[in-house]
Amino acid sequence: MLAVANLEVVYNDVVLVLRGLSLEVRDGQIVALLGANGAGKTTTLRAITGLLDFHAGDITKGTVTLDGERIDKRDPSAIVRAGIAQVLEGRRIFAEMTVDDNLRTGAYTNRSGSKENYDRVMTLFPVLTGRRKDTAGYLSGGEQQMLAIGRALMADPTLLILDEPSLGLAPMLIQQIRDIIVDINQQGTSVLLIEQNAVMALSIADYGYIMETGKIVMDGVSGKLLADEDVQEFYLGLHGEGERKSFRDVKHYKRRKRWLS
Amino acid sequence: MTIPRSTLQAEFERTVEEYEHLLEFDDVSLSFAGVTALDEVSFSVDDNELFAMIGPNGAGKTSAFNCLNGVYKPQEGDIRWKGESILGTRPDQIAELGIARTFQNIELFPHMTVLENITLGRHIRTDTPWWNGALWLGAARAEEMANRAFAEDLIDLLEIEQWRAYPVALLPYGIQKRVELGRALAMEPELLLLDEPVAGMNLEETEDMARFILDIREELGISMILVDHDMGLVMDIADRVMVLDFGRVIATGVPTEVQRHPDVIRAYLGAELESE
Amino acid sequence: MRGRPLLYTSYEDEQALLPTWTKRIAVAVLLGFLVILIPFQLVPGFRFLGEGDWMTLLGLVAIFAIGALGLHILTGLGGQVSLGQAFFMGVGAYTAAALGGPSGKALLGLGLPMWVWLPAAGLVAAFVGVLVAPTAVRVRGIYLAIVTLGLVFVGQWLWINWVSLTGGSQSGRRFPNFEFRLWGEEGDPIVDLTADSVWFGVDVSGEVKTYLFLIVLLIVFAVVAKNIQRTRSGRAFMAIRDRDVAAEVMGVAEARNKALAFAISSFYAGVCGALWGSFIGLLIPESFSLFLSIQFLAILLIGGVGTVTGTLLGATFVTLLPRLVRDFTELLGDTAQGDGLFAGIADIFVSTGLDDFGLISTLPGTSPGFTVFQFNLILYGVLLIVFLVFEPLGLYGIWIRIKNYWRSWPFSY
Amino acid sequence: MKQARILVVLLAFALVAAACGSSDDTTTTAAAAATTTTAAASEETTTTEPEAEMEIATDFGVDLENGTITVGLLSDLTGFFSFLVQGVVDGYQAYVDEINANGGINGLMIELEVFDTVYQADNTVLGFNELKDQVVAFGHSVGSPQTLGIREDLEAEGILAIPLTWYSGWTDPTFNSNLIHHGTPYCLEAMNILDFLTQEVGTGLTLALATFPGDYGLDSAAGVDIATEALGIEIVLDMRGQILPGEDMTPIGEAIADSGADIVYVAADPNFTFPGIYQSAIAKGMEAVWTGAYPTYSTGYLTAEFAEEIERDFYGFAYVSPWGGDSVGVKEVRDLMASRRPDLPPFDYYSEGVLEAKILEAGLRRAYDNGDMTRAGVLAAVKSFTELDFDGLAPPESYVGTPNEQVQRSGWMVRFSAEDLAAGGSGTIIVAEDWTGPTAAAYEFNEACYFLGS
Repeated sequence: MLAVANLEVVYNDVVLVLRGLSLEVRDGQIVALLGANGAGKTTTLRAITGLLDFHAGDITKGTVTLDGERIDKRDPSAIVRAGIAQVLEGRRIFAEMTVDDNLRTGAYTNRSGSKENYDRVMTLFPVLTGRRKDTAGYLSGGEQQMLAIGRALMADPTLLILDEPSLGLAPMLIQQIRDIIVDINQQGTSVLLIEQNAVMALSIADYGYIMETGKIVMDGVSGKLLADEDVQEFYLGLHGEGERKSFRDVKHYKRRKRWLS
Repeated sequence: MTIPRSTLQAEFERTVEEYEHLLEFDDVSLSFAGVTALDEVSFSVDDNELFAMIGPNGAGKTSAFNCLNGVYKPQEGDIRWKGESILGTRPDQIAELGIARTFQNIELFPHMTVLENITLGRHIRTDTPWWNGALWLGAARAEEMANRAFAEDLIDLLEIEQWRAYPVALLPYGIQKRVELGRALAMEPELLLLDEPVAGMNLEETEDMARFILDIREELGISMILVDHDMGLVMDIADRVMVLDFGRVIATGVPTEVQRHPDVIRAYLGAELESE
Repeated sequence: MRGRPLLYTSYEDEQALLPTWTKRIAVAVLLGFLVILIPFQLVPGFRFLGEGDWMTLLGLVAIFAIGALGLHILTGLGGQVSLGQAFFMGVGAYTAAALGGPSGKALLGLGLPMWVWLPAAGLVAAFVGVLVAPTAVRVRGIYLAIVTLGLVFVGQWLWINWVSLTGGSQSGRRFPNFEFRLWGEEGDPIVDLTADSVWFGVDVSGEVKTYLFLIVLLIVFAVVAKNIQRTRSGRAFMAIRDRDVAAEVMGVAEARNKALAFAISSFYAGVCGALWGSFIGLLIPESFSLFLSIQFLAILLIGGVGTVTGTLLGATFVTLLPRLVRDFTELLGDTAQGDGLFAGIADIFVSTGLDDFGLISTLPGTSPGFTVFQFNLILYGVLLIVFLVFEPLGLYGIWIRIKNYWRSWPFSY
Repeated sequence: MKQARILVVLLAFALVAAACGSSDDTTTTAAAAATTTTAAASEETTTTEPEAEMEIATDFGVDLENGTITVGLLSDLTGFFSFLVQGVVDGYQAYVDEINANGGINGLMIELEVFDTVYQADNTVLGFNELKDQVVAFGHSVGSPQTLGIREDLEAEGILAIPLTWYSGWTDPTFNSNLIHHGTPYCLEAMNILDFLTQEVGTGLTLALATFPGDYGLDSAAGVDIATEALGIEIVLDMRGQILPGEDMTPIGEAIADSGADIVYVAADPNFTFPGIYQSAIAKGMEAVWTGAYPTYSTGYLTAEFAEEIERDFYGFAYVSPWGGDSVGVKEVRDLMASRRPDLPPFDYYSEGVLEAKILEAGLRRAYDNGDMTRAGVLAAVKSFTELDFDGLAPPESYVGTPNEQVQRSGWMVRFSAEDLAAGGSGTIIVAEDWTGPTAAAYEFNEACYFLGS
């Protein structure tokens, strides 16, 4: 459904961030996009959702298509109407508004089905039911993340993009968020998951992309990535026989990644 | 006053004084408008110890840091630094005692360059008056050069040479985290508070950060309090771990003990990590 | 060739004010223009710059630049938005008048020499700044702007009512002249900066002497501002500006440094006020109005917040704008009167006669359209908005863009 | 910083709005329709060809080759007194055009360089510096502090300036080495007015006083002090120096009404401050004689909502003959404006511009005759007049002798009339021509009535 082809993005007419990036999300899939900070993951997201303008970025080459239609020239609200909803990094909920009001803003582009969507969100996140009238800023980090996802779901998207949903969350909450992503996917929404936590992401993704310095350096079904020696070493922290190596044993000089050669 | 250029190790040498613990939290309670953030929290940190604080979001870890920094003043209890109470001391004075910190959501000075940010860390270790700098007199000049040398050593240590002259707002997240560490180290602290130093980092970056933390401890002998959700990192490198939940201490001990503590598993770690 | 700017052999070289030869030469050339070529009318095609009225205008630029540098330290570096510049200028100006002015029939005036009243103007203003600072430290952002706005009104009230100091509303008083005396001696001063004379066989007019004096002062004040910016205190100011809590945790005492920024800034403003009074000769209390403060904020915003270069650019631009508009209007007027390709275009902008409609009137009152002054105000407001919306870094930002463009030329990125 | 930016944007909008708004104010006093007096070419000025053999010394502003004399005007076209200064400049320009059309000053054409000072001291200095090397004299300089700001520079450069203000200091030799006075100063004006009212209304009067700060208001107040003492008028309310432009005028008007005075003496400006004071006083039912310094009142009031009241209450004094006068001099002004500027309505202030132009013209002609058209020559020529006659446009002027000999004492007592306005006049009618009261006549004038900061 979503296809990004040969995308090139320049900031401020000077800084080239994406250098011919291509990726694809198929119907019903969870796709993970992994990569170091600064690799261009967030820029990719902005290019897809039309937010580049706010950051003085321009698409200089390539296309973004949703179900075969070009969306890279559309403005953000049109893209949301086309069925792509996103959860920004750092959650960005409206801290001064109540939980309910936050959710209502999410339904802005899709008022017709808002009742069903609201019920769906409440079923997915029972914890929010009890806090509907509370001011969002007072929710805990995990609850805020759930609210942010819930708000995106209010638009009833066909594709949900999540930017680092596990950031700064306790281990138990990460597990919860992961389960919810799987639930959402099973209800028929495709998911593009941008994550640092490769273990979590690859454990639920159907397909994965690994990104470095503005390009995809490796991609494949999750199983293939999980089995790759480099991915294991650089993204999963495994070595040898699938043992996690201790951080105490990290070496100063590491082996060069094979995909760079 | 001039600071001779020398290795970082020499800079960090200090006299040994008589005290039981480097830092002590003694029954500290803090609440905001009736909401309890810390409830009778007690712990201590010793010289050259790497102490970790973990717990669910909102358990009070950052509040404990803020009390320690003097940003918040606890309603009850006492905080002692080298045996002496530091309650009611201003944040900048506490910094001068030798307590440095990094922040959960990076608090670098966004419009200043990497060099300027790190050099700012030298603020408490320098004292030429402002007019000396304004007129660019010898003392100020010597101080600037010493600061620069010191900052460059840290830049070397943290491997951020190529970013030196960039305003930090333009840098990738992982690099910003390193700059923040550098800025704290420039203060020549005796105790370093690390608030989620690897949040939002991938494994590779986490490994780098782990290495820096271990190096700093090994080479500079700085005590540290680490807060993070990355259990792999915390359990691997901490000497002792304290677990907070709703502002209360539910367990303190060496990592292996804490990891198996049923309350900790229930409140924080969840089932999965237990089985691993 | 730009040389290789990143190859230095010592930190001292790199930390220098002008780290590259390109910059050194550029600044030397600029100084040569400012100090020799312009005042002595040696620039072909731009000889007019050395004439009396342009010397006056450029002198005014220097004075306003000093005041703007003060605001740069407080607002640009310290992040404390102040509308109080007019008030501190008033403090400085009237200190100068009281110390340096002749005692009139009912006016305070001690007749002290300039080396007393000029520094004193700065010091008294700085002292008042320190008195005000504790209040200012408690509030920030728009609230500080409002508190300092209050200062302007307090100042206006004080200046209007303290007639023995200020000469009173709509009357004003004369300020001491630019002249060097040792102490109270009668007769001609040692150096009179306002009278024509011959220096080393070269005719130097009073305007040129005043201008040179002001330029030298400006250079000193600019270098000091730059030094403050690049050393310990400047970093502390910027740190508080960017993130105050983090700065405190790093050991920067917020109250102390904010007060220091206030004091230094007020010193600059005080000197600026004293120079302005002396330069104009007579000022009325109404001169130190809110409009003056806004003008200084505009200088910062148009020039580019946070840089000394931007502040200087802004001061030049804002001070010269009215004159440029007038000259340009006259040029358009002449063009419209003549015939040729541009006459028609020029005629749209200016009105030259009774029934000729245009944007600006070349015969104020006779032909329709805005007067040059009105047009200036409009242009000023429009420029502020344009800069804030499209180029928050101001003129400095434009300069950086041009530089970066040529740096990577011919590649686009 | 962000909030500050928003603040500044708002302020900037305010500036723009203020600038746009003020452009409309300048015409508020222009009333009624243009007169239809037929243009009659003035035949008073005699045309003499420049004598080739005569040596004329020049330095700045006089170009014998191109036949031009450049004169600077430091005017207020956008500021506080712009409405009247605009009229002055119009009259000035019209008269200069007339001179030029009749052969100029012995063939030399006068060119006016008008600089808009916006009634600000610093702008006046900039204007002075910009124009000083282009002009032979300053044909006028608006505002007392503004003019004092350039006084020392005028002296240093040896240039003449005619101050467009009626401060008593201009007659005082401590102020006037390069300046000349014209018209009755504010303090003598006050004496004249109170003399006249004592005759007209009676004795045992009470007076309320409210003025601007500065020379205008305080010089007037000084004259009121002298006159009230001499005439036994009791000052029941003294608000001298308390009218501050931009502030709310209601309290002043109400205080005046509460004082119950018989005479209200005001020195303010007609557009921004006086209407507020007057309206709030009559709103409290006050009935009194309202009078005061010359540019406090405007014939524009005759079309305002308080037209009837002002017509009933107002007595004023004019230094120059108002539009409707009978003298040869003012008829000439009416003819001049009809022929040169038929687009403009009748207005009292053209006379002032013509008067200034006539003083300048006389000085230029004498300087030419002396063969010295340098700046110093023009200054010396003007300063040598012992009796300069204006055919009744204004009383004769003298620039030689003691202050008491030089000072101007007489003028026109005036009232407003809607009838006159409707009949094509300026709305000002003359009740006493060339009038000097006993107090004013007896006043020994040795120095300024009020000292402006120096």
